[in-house]
Amino acid sequence: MQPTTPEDFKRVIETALLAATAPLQVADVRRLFDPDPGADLVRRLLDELRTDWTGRGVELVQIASGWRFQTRPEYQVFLDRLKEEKPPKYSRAVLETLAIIAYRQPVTRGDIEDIRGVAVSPNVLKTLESRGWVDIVGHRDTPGRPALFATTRRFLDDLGLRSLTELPALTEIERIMDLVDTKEIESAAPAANEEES
Amino acid sequence: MQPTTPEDFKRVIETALLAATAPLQVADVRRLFDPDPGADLVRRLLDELRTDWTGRGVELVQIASGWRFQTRPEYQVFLDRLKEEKPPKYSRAVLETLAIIAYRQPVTRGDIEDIRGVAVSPNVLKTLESRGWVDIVGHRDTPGRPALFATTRRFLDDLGLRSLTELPALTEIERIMDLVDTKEIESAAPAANEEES
Amino acid sequence: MNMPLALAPAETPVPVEVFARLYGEPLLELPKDLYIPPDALEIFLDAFEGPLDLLLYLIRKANLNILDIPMAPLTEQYLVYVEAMRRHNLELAADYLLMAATLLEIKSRMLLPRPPRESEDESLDPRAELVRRLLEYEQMKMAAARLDAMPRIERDQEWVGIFVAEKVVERLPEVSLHDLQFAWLKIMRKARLTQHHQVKRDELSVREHMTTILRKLADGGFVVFDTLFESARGPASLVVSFLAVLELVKEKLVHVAQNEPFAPIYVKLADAANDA
Repeated sequence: MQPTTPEDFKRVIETALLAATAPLQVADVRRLFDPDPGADLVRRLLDELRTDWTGRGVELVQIASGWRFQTRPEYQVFLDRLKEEKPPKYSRAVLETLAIIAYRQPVTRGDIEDIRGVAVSPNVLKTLESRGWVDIVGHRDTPGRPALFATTRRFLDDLGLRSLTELPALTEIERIMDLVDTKEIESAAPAANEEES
Repeated sequence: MQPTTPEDFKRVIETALLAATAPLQVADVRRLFDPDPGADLVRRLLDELRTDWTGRGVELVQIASGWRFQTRPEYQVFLDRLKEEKPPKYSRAVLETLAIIAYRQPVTRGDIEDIRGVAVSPNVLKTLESRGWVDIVGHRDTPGRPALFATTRRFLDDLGLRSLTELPALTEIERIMDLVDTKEIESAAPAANEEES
Repeated sequence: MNMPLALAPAETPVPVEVFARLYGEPLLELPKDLYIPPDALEIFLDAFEGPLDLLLYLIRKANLNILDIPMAPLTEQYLVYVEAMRRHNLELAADYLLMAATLLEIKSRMLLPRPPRESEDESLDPRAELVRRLLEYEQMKMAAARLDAMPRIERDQEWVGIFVAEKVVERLPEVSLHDLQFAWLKIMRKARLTQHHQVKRDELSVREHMTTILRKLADGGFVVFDTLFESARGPASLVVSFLAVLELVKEKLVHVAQNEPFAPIYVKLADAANDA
C-alpha cells in the first residue's frame, strides 16, 4: 500500500500517532514513508490533522518533544470515573489534630500535644494548612510566641457547615462515649436504645 | 459537561477507549456516565463507533477482554519503520506447541510430545509462558502430576479473538481422521460419507 | 519386499514446500539419488521438526495416499536419511531412531502372516496408529501455520493508547463530620484517663467568636472595640462576642486599650503589641 493522496498520508500519520507510546517528531513522521515526503509536507499534514480533530475528546498537540494525541481536560471527569483507586485517607494524627483545632480553637501546637499526649509532627499541621482547612490566626503571648491555629471558612464549606456550632456537639459525643464505656463494661444495650430514640 | 446527544456520548466513549490502557468492558463504559445510560445504549453506541471508524488506520474491535482500538494490519508496514527492533518470530516448535495447546487444551507436556513426536524443550514452553499466552491451569492426576497447559485470555486478545471458538477451524483432516476411526472399527464407509454431506 | 522406490521420483505437479536452502538456493526436493552434501545435512535436519515431520514430507512429496502407505519403501527411505545423518556424526535425536524402530516393526508385522485372533484385533491395520499420529501431527502443523498467519498484536497490529492529559491534581482525602466526631471521641477517651475535659456546647460558640475576632485583628493594628460586634446578629451573638473578648484577654491573646474613660476602646493582637 503506497499512500498517494494527502488523505492517505494523513491516515498513516494519524495511525502512527494514535499507536505511539511517545511523542513523534517531524523526523519520525517522515520515517514512516518511503520515499521521504519531506518536512514541509509532513508539517502541513500535521497541522491539517490537528484541525481535523478539533471538537472531539482528543486533541493533537505539539509539545517540546514532538506531536502527540492527548485527551482534552474537559473529558477528565469521565475518565476519572473509571479509576479504581480508593480515595486517600488522612491518618489518625491528622484527624485528631483537626478535631482538636475545630473544637478548641484557637490552639497552639502545644495545646494539641497536651490533649493528644504525643508530639505533633510539623507535617500534620502542614497537611491541614495546605488543604486550606486550618490557618494561623495569631500568636499566643507566651514565651516562644507559639502560633495559634484555627479552622477556616473553607473547612466549614468543605464539610457543609454554616458555622462551627453545627459541628457535632461535644456533649453528644460525651454521651456516646459514656454509652460505649458503659456497654463495654456491662453491655447495657437497653440504655443505648433509649438514648438513640 | 453533561452529554445529551448520542454524539456527545460517543465522543466520551471514543476518548475513553483511545486513552485506555486495557480493553474496556461494556460495564466499564457505563461507569463513564452518571447517570448510567444502560447496557443497551452503550452497546449500540459502541457498534456505531465501530462503524464510524471503518476505513481508517485504526479500528475498534471487540476481543476477549472487551472493546479496544487497534491499528489495522495493513498499516503495520509503516509503523514497523519506526520500530527499533522487530517483534520476535517464533520457531515452528513454538508455533506447533502453541497450536496444540490452543486446540487440545488442557494438555500436558507429554501430550504435546506425543503429538509432535519429539521432545519439547523447556524453552519452548517458557517462551509461550513469558509471552503471557499460555499458563498452567492445573495438574493431571497421574504419576508425576504433570502440569496442564492452556491458553490465556491475553492470547485471545493478542490475536484479536473473543473466544477459542473463533480460532481458525481445523482442516478437513479431522474428517479424514473420523474416516480412519470408522474404518478401523467397522469399516462402515457409507456412514462416514453421510457425515461429510 | 522389493518394491520399486516409489518415493524417490517426485514429479508431481503439486507445489512442494521449500524445506531447506542449500547455498542460498531453495531446496525444493531432495536429490533423487538421496545424496546429501555433508554441509547440507545439518540444514536438512533443522528443516524438520522431528520424525513425524520428515515422514509427512516423504509421503506428501511422493503424493502417496496417507491412508494406504507402502511401508517398505517408506521405511527404506527413512532409514537412508537416518543412516546418512549417523554417518556424519550429526547429533540425531533419539526420536528419529525410535521412529525407525517403529517403522521396521510395522513393516515386519505386515510381512508376517497374521496369527488367528479375536475379531476385533484381527482387522487392525498395523499402520493405523502411525497414520493416526501422522494425521494429527499434520493437522497441528497446519493449525500452527494458520495461527501464525493471523494478525497478531505487536507484529501486525498495535494497541492504541494515547496520552491522558491529566492535570496533576492530587486526590485529597474526604473528611466527614463522622470522622471528626470519631477522632474527637478517641481523644477524649484517651484524655479521660488523665483529666476530665469540661466541654459545653456554648463554649464552642465562644471559641468560634474568638477565632472570628482574631481574624479581624490579623493585620496587627488596633481595631475599635465596637467593630468586633455585629449587632445585626442579635443579643445572643453580642453576649457571646463579649465573652469571646474576655476569654481572649484572659488567655492573653489580645490587648485591650483605652486612653481615658469613655474614650474609644481599642483591641490589638497580643503578639502584635509585643512587636511594637
